[in-house]
Amino acid sequence: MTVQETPAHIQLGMTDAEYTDVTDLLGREPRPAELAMYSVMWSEHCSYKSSRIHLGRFNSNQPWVVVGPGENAGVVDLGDGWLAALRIESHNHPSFVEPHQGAATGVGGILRDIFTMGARPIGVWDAIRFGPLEETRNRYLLEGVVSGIAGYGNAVGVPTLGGEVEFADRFSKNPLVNVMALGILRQDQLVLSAASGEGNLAILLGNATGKDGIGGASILASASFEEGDEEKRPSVQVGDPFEEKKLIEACLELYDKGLVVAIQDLGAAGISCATSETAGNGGMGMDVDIDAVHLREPGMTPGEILMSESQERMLAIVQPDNVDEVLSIASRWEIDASTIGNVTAGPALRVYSQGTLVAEVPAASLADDAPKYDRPSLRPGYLDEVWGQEPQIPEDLDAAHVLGRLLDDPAIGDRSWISSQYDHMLFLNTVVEPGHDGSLLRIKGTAKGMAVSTDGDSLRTYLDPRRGAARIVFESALNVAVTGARPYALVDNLNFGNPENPEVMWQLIEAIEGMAWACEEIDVPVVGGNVSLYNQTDGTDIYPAPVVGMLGFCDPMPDQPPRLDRAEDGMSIWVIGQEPNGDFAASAYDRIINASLGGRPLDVDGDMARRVIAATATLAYEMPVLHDISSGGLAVALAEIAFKSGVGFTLDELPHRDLFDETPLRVIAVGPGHSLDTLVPHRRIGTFTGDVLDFSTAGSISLDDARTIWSNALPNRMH
Amino acid sequence: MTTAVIVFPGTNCEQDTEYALNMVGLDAELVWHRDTDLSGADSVVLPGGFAHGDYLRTGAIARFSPIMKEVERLAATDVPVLGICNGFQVLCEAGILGGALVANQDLKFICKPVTVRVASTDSVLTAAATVGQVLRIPLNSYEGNYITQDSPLQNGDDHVILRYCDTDGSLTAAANPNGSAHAIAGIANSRGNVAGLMPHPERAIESILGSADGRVLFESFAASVSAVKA
Amino acid sequence: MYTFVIQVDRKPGLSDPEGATTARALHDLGFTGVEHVSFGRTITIDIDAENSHDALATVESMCAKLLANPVIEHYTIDATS
Amino acid sequence: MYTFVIQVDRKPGLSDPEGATTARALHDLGFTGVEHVSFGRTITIDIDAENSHDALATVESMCAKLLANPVIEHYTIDATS
Ligand SMILES: Nc1ncnc2c1ncn2[C@@H]1O[C@H](COP(=O)(O)OP(=O)(O)O)[C@@H](O)[C@H]1O
Ligand SMILES: [Mg+2]
Repeated sequence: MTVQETPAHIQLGMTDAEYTDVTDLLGREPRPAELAMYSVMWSEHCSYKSSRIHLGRFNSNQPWVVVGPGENAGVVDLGDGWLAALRIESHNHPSFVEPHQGAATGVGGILRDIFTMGARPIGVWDAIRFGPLEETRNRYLLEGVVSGIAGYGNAVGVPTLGGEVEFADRFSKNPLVNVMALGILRQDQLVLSAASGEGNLAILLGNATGKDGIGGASILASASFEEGDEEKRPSVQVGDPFEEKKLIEACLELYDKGLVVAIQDLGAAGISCATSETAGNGGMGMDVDIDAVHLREPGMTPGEILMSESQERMLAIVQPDNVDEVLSIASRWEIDASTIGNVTAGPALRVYSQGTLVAEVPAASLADDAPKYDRPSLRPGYLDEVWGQEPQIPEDLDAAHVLGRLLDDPAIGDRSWISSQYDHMLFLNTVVEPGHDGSLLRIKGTAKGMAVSTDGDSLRTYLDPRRGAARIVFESALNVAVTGARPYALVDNLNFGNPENPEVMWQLIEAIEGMAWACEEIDVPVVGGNVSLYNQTDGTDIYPAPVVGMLGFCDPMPDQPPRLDRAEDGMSIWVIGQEPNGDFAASAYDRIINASLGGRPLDVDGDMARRVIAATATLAYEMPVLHDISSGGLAVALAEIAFKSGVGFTLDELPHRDLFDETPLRVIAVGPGHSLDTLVPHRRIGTFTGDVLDFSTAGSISLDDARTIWSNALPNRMH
Repeated sequence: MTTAVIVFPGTNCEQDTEYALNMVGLDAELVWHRDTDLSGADSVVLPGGFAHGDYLRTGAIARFSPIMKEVERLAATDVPVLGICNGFQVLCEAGILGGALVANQDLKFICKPVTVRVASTDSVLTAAATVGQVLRIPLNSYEGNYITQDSPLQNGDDHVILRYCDTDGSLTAAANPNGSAHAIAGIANSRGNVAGLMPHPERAIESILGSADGRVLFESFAASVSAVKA
Repeated sequence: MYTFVIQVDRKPGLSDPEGATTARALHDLGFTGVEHVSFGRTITIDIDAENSHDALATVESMCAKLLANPVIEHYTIDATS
Repeated sequence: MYTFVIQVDRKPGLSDPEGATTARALHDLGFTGVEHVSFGRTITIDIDAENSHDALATVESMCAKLLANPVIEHYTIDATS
């Protein structure tokens, strides 16, 4: 078929059935601009049509939740009038097409979600996944993504405070770039996106509109991306952190002065999305004059202007009396503004160009009437096969050798090659910086602290989506608990393959179940999330990669929060929580030493999880060092403490396999004295001392040698 | 009288700088770059950030902001003037300090604590420190690589006040994070009233943030302000 | 030895924040009449090779591999005497 | 309307981290024979003026004032048709 013969809706990525829905809804054939609007708003990326019916499984009911899923960001109450806003987003496909700009605009987008709520963004976290670094293209992607996050985040003036990184073959042609952002605000600054008040005006603030990423959301993020598929490549969006910085300051001033009724950022589907959502959410309509939009390039069609995904733009709903003041604040911050519409009684969103009507649709229909699919799901055939391949772990191990190999892994070795490219200190809040477990931030002027950890584990989730996803939640909970924070709210990013593959749907549904269950076990509300599907290239789906961003909260914050660099000569080492139980499925040992992936991850006891997490957060007020045991097991976790503290250790004799076992819900505690006061099971296993990592009968390695391997793992590969 | 903290569009360390100035007893006031009057200021700080997005050249556009006429006027008197990171870059572009700052040698942004050695106490920034003192202060820049045409400094009358060093104070190539000529981390003009440095002393103002070594620099600045007033 | 100058420019239609900001700065400085400002870079390479043909082929491959980003930039190669 | 291309280069003798790093990267990628790499930038300006003489004078003044840093850079201006 030639392009001319392909119906417009198919070219825009819409099915025939969806097209029929549009004609039924309008009672007529859609105009071109209308079709463009529905095609993008009803795309997977904007409408969550394949996942929406399953997302209801997440529970967001806790008394401290102020805004749950549905708005631009979730908001929780921190007491004394303080609120925190958090959100996570993916920019996977754009980052494959152009890693630097793709990642940069991902940061820009997530920040807008935060300051749209009235909050000042104070932190970004990046959760990123690539193919093996042995391939040039993957190094290029990592380099570009990190420089993009750094280039945008640093310049916009929001610190990037941590993240995580994973490498696996199935991400080679489909890297994952998820970014989470956190903001804080005072209660009275909260702004929502529902436009109200007939006659109020819609003011477009920020960048001029150009032909950026037209159809990007629907086409890039909602269909499989074949390499070399030039047709689907939208023009790349270029981020402008300087414009965004001015926009943040201008918007915060507008909120401060109470000048906006509602506000919405422009993301996917640009003006059509922002106008229809503000109007639809408020039960209103809107008349939009497309000619009033300030443009970057001449000759754009109304459809292009409506769909453009130009970055760094916001739509504010303002009372007529306040328009002059809004425009003067915009001009003081040196950003452009134009009045492009007015709120009507509704329900229609009407768009005019040169005096003619180019679109008239029920405003709410773009969001509310989007299709919802209950796609078929099927338990994947690979499961029985991989469960049968139990990891082979010898009884006797040369710990020095094994540890050396693990420390040389780029996902286990020192990741400061990444985090030192990010400003992680701005605002003087960073009490525990990247390089520990969760990062800990103080809230100046209060005794409160917030901790954040992002976590994912695609291999374990592949082996058992439900258990793998649940364990991610518990791990991130422990990562914040070691700072003294109690797990308080979670955002999730569900990165999966093609939902039209029933096995992928099964992975998705199981993962949601595992995460939702784990969150309930530890009373953590899910306040927001993002779904990224169609992550596959050339027909292979990625490993299922749900990612969580956990916010922890403490009040008061410990005076001296645990840090990995606070171990001292003579301090005792305890392990608290579960006993090691032979959990090697998707372990670093199996992946690196055996070069295999098999077995079934252990299930987690919810009651034990609750107890260990609570005990850990309590111990954080007295112990100098707390570190959860995760990838690489006890040996890697102890080595990390040794490297940061500059002191070696001597362990009692332990079964060698226990050194690399990845049984969850275990935490290392280090401190003076010989007894530990805690209600959960614990065991003293050794002492920090000397300059050797001494594993008793399993062997030893000098601190310096081990640290050299660990420090060079990533830089050597990136050179 | 207050310390004027100049805010350009894209500046982002103004609040952190204000916080540090307050900690040493100075009364900071944020001044927008389009203002034209610094008559109420007894000292001036140009904080870090990305003025005008660092587009064109870092500091290039900011130096023409209306407020810079006032900064130049005060710099020519005894008034203490300090540029931190981007502020240092602006002072160099404006020709108030010599040399220029270009991309780090490995073309990567660097955010990490570094150690610097006090080379001279002859400046508003180092007066209360001692020569040879080693301070642990975070660096946070992409264009922190100091270059000058002549050795050791472009303006014969500027002098080095801080150099990158290792933890025991030795100047080694490995301890020079960005490739700066002569390991220069900070300089001052001949009279010492204008100083600029790439590291961020305001980020090393409290031990809970990892280091309080930046405090002696702010204390120097505060003492210099009082000395001029007296 | 052969010398090549590679001119790398951003593809038209992409936004160019640096150009736009510089245009604004020129305007603020009182320069009138500025319609458009855009940025590009030049990379000058001195290279040893058997002959000019080989040298050019190498530089072409450098551009494709490293020196330009084909997704957002295009480039031209000039041989200088 | 007149168009000018301004070529801005680092003064010789001053360090050029972009050039040095690129030379290293080319070498790492297996390109041999690279003797020297240097970076410059071009600024293309479209400007309205009474005549080409005025336009050039304006662009010269832009360069002297803003577009190049005389401490470390020199520039040349080319008028294009
Ligand atoms: N992509 C990244 N960006 C920034 N920091 C990172 C990144 N990857 C890892 N880190 C930092 O390295 C530290 C260790 O990460 P990780 O091993 O994932 O922690 P954990 O096992 O406790 O979840 C964390 O502090 C994390 O923030
Ligand atoms: Mg951890």
